[in-house]
Amino acid sequence: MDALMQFVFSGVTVGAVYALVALGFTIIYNASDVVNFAQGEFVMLGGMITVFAHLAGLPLPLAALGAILATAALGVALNRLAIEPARGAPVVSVIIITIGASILIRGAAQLIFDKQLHGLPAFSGDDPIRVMGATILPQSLWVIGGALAVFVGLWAFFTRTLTGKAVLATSNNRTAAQLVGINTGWVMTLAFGLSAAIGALAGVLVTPITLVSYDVGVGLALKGFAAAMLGGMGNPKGALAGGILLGLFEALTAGYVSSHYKEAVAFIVILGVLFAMPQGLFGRAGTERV
Amino acid sequence: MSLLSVEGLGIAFGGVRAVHDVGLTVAPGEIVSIIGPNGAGKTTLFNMISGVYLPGAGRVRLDGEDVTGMAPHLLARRGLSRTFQNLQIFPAMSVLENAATGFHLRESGALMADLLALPGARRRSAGALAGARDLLARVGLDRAADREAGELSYGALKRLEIARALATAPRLLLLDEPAAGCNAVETEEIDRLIAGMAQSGIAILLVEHDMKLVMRISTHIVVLDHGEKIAEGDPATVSRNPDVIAAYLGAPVAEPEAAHADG
Amino acid sequence: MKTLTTTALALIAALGAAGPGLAEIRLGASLSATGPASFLGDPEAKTLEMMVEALNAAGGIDGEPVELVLYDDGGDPNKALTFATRLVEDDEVVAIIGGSTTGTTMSILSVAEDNEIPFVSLAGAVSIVDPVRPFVFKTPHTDRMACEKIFTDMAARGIEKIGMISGTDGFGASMQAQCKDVVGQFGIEIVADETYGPKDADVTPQLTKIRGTGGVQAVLNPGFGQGPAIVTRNYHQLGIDLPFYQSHGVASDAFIELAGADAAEGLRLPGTALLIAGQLAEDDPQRAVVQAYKAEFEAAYGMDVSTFGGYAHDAFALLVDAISRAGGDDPVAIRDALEATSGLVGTTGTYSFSADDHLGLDLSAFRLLEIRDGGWVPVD
Amino acid sequence: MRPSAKWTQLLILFLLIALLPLFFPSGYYFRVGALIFVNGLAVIGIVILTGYAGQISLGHAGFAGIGAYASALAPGHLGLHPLLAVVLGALVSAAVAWLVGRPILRLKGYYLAVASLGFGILVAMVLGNERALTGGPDGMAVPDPGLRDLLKDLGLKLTGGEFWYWCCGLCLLIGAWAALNLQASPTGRALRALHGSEVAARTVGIDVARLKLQAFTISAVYASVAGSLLAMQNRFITPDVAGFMHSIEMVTMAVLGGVGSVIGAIFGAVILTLLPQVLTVFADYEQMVLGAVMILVMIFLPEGLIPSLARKLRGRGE
Amino acid sequence: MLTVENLRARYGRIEVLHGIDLTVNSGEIVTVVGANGAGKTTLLRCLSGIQPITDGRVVFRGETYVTTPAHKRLRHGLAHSPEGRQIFTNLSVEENLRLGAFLYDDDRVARDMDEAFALFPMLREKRNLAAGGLSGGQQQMLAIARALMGRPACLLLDEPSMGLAPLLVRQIFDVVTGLKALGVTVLLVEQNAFGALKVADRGYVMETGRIAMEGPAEALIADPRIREAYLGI
Repeated sequence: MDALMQFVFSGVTVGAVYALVALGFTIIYNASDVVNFAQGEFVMLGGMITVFAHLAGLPLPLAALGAILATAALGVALNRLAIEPARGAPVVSVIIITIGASILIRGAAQLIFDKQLHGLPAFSGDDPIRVMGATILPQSLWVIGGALAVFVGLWAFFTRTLTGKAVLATSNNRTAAQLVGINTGWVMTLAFGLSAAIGALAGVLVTPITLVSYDVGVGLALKGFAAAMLGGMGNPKGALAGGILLGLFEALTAGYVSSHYKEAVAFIVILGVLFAMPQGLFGRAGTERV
Repeated sequence: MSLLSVEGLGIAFGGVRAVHDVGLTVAPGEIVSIIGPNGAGKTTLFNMISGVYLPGAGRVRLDGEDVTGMAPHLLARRGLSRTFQNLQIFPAMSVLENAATGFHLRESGALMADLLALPGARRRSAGALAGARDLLARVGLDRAADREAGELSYGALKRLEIARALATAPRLLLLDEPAAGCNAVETEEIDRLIAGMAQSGIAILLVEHDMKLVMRISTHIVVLDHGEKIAEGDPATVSRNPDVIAAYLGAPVAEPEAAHADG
Repeated sequence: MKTLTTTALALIAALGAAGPGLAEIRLGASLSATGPASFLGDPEAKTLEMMVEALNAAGGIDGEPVELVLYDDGGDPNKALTFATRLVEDDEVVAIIGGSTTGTTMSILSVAEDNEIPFVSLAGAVSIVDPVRPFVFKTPHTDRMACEKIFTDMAARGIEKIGMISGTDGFGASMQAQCKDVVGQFGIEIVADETYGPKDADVTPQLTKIRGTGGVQAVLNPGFGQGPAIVTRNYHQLGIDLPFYQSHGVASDAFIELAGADAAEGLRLPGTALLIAGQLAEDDPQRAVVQAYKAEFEAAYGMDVSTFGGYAHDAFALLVDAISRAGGDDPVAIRDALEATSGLVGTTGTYSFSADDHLGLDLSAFRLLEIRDGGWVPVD
Repeated sequence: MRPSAKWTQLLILFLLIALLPLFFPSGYYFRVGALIFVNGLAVIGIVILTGYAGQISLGHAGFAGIGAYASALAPGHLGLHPLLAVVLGALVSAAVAWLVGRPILRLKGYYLAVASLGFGILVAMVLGNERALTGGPDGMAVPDPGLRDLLKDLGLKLTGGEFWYWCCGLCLLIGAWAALNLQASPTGRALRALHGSEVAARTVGIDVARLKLQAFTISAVYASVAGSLLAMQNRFITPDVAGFMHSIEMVTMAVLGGVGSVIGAIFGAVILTLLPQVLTVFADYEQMVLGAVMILVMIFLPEGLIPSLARKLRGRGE
Repeated sequence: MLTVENLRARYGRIEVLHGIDLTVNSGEIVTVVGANGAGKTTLLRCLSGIQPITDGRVVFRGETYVTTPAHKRLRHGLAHSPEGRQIFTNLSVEENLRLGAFLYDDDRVARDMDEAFALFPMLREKRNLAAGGLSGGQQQMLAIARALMGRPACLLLDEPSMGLAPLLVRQIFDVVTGLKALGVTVLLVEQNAFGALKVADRGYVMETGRIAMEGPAEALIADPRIREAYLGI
């Protein structure tokens, strides 16, 4: 029982990391149907910029804020320079563009920063919290809280604000969105800025746990992508659920089956879900018109 | 003896009845036209007959066999082919290759033979291309054979779709607005083409907005409005039917009455 | 297309031919300066560049300058093989340093053997020098030696049953296998054997499982990169108070910082003299070499030295020594001189090669260190 | 495609392979050439899958891994001759492709991308985990096929680099020939048709599911043979050969060069194989250059370098 | 109020509008009728700015539009209710309406919404349902109501009667007439020629990308050529 609790804590912690990355995917996907494979680099930048700004003497909160803003600006630039000019390109081309962007950002990061691992001090200390015989670190609560906060924030943004609805409207029907006066170009800018900011926030929150180096982005992007697809791409609920489920699969497999194949089990589950429910757990079914 | 017989066909999308209880028959050599205002359900009806949509109700029989909801490629094997309202050509292929895909059922075979360009594969390919060339000549596109299909005009593409459909050696051909977007000359060519196909014994089911064309070549006309059959008969009968005129032009005589939305 | 290709080829040729034309002695290196093994390759490349510059400033080897041709294989064995070919065939180097990882080393190794070019690897696997290949040498201790060093200490503490948690990266997996291979000789039994991915954020399930396995008296974590830091923190988080061992893969000051001094307190690992440079006894043979390298490196790059940079330091020192003794740039002569190396003091240990030993270190080169109050302290 | 175009492309390819060695200043260039040919071969598989049939795979390196490890394992464990090991690898790849392709190819777009990605990662994971068999992440040695000795017995003395240059060059020619055959064949037309419009393809009688599966299987065989060739000439392999980055590399080569054209895709392999070799002096910037090239080509030459340039040369771009 | 001069547009390589000239005066209802594929919808898309034009220009209330984006044209008062009821199917009826007034955030939005509900009482009943679940006629009403939320001076209305039952068609045309009373100028594109011409002041007949006839609505209704063009008799 203690062990189960520990596995669940671990799964939820790791799952919250995945969920944060997956949530970053949803906004861009909602606004433009683009899956941005550079999302993981946003997370990396959030961590790296914070670390280096902190090392340069900025207080941690200020360093984190700067990192989030700088990453958001980069997200906007990515949209303007690489995504907008290729509008209407087939999925393969968009995949290549965003993977190219991810390679470019990673290459720049290793030059601008370094190739070392870095950490950040945990926000509320390192003393484990004991619950029902299992332990969890305060920073894990920050990450889980962050994922929930981003989820609630996105949920409120999409359902409670006109701007959020404009993003949904743009993805639902771009032409109609233009016709009600939505500047769809601006919606794209907003979506990329916001996605990048969420990615960077994720980076700030998880760095005290996972550490950060210039190359952490790929792994996070793959897991986040898988989590988002598992939940159903574009749906904040799906991103959160997909992330947590993926984390739990891994932790429970490691705990009860074999740590050797925990990621394999996670991917097999994802493949299984996609075969049974091709739109993911919470995705919408699309109809093909001719 | 009818080749195609449709009974009580219907489908609903999200609770909205798109087509309801439509029946019709087409015999070899006949040209049956389906007309009706935009949104009347003509294309939806086509999609159900050709296996693109699974009908919610009713039966489709081809030569007596129940083919309701059968996959399109299996229908093609049984002699049913079609064209599309919003063109479905293969834009990156040449005009000739587009037409040659229609020979898939007859000319495609062993994958390995195709990879290794064995004599059999070359012969089949050459056969398809030669056949495609003949068909392009028949629809007046022989001179465009080597151009990329994406470069053709709208009217030419319509004819290309017909050539491709003919290549499957259909017994029943569904033509969805073959003359839309065509100028008068092109329309006349299509007119002749359709008549010629019917003469050769192909059963033709036609959706078309160009009423001159429809009235001229149809043996039988079915009128749809709001997904239901409101009239049918020969062209003369149908064109005098006041319901048809009202459905098409709006009611020129009826006074607008105060009415409430009932959904 | 043809013109483009020839232009590209011409460009390669031009770039290859560029560089100081005076150089008489060309040394080649293929390292993983970027990619997943970059924290091995990066300090290694920096070390080599620093040492070549210093050597040439001091007049080179017997008055002849040394040119270093350095390629970044990104940790990809396929690229490493191509660069090795290029070093031998195109750059015509007299010796090769490199292979930051076992995979890249195994690729370079075949080229060196085929072309009879001496090759000093910086990777850990015992299979690089066992069986002995005439032209292949290496500077780091083997994984097997690290295991032996650890198990010796465990046995001395009366530990008989242990749990292992290994990284699934090359380093962790290789050491895991070697440790399982030799553990029996020490009367120790591995009763729990878990792994984690190189980028895992949390390993408490694996550690919980180990803790729950009956009779575990100590835990060993072979691995490098961020994994061991996370394992160490999770170990602390779960409050496991069994003796905890890490591998030489994390022997650097940065590790203590990343894992947190609290969490790392008391853990032991086999390391090199480099980590305790300041604490080395006056009469320690390695004291001068280690302190000089540490001072130079930290002054040049403003970052801490690492054990891995030390491997490159030793490889370069070995080659310079051998070239000097060979009295020329004939690769076979250099190889012969290398094999005759005796008592060369490096940062890792004191090297003495022979026809049937191309590693040249023994267990004494490893020092068992313990982390106390955020610093390294020798145990023995 | 006219038959003459097919032979022109093959002739250009043949001449390049045959004549370039005249300009090679050292044996290293044979190595680079052989790598280009191996990558070219793998990329032709992507042309068939993505260029012809319009399906995405982000896990194709998985098949290269199967081919590579078949070459490494079969001679030792099954006593197969290395050449037969290549065939065995191809057969295993084809069988695996046939099995996983059925469910995977029902998905579209990003869902297909993530499913294929998952497949590739699974293969890489198995290769990394099954240490007893594969040597784990550190990799394993591959037995020498002994063909050079055979040639030596026949009186042909070639260096290793030269041998693999000609061997891979020949394989590339055969692969390109088969792919060009396929393009012009009824099956190839059907593949390209379903790419253009699945619904129209169905109405001319094309069994879309079956054809996608055929394309997936053929392309898996290409990747598998390329993996085997790479393994045999490197004589050492690691699970990286099946890794995500290798899958991405294959797709990128194809798309950069022009995924709809065999020659274009091979040219993409040329560029991406040469890039790290040309950039060694600027190794720090290699990643940035690669990323920038990927983005710029997709924006400005969306069909890939060769087809886009060809179109511009023909002056039909308006 | 709205003047179109020599407007040309193309889809890919094919030109679909070959130089259109037309005028809509303030307070008028003008209709463009014509067979399927004549280019009516393309014309409206060019006017509202969601389809680029290749030649010619659009002048609306003194402003000349060539590449002006749609949201700027809407701000000047030119709204477009597109063909095929392009509503936001995943959003609720109320959200659709609120987005119609995307450019505004003032008290009038609520008043406008009340007015829209008064005009189409059915929408008020279904305000919290997903718009995709509405019937065809209800969706068309929502599309018109949404366009009205944008406070148009001139409304471009594309095929509002398409696919609707006769009762609904009549109601839609009543609404169009009502718009005139509200002071909204309307450019109505219709296939239902007689219905459209009955409510319009003036009309244009389009054939394959060109204006074939124009004149006062009553004159066009009486013109036998229209009946011929549509029914082929």
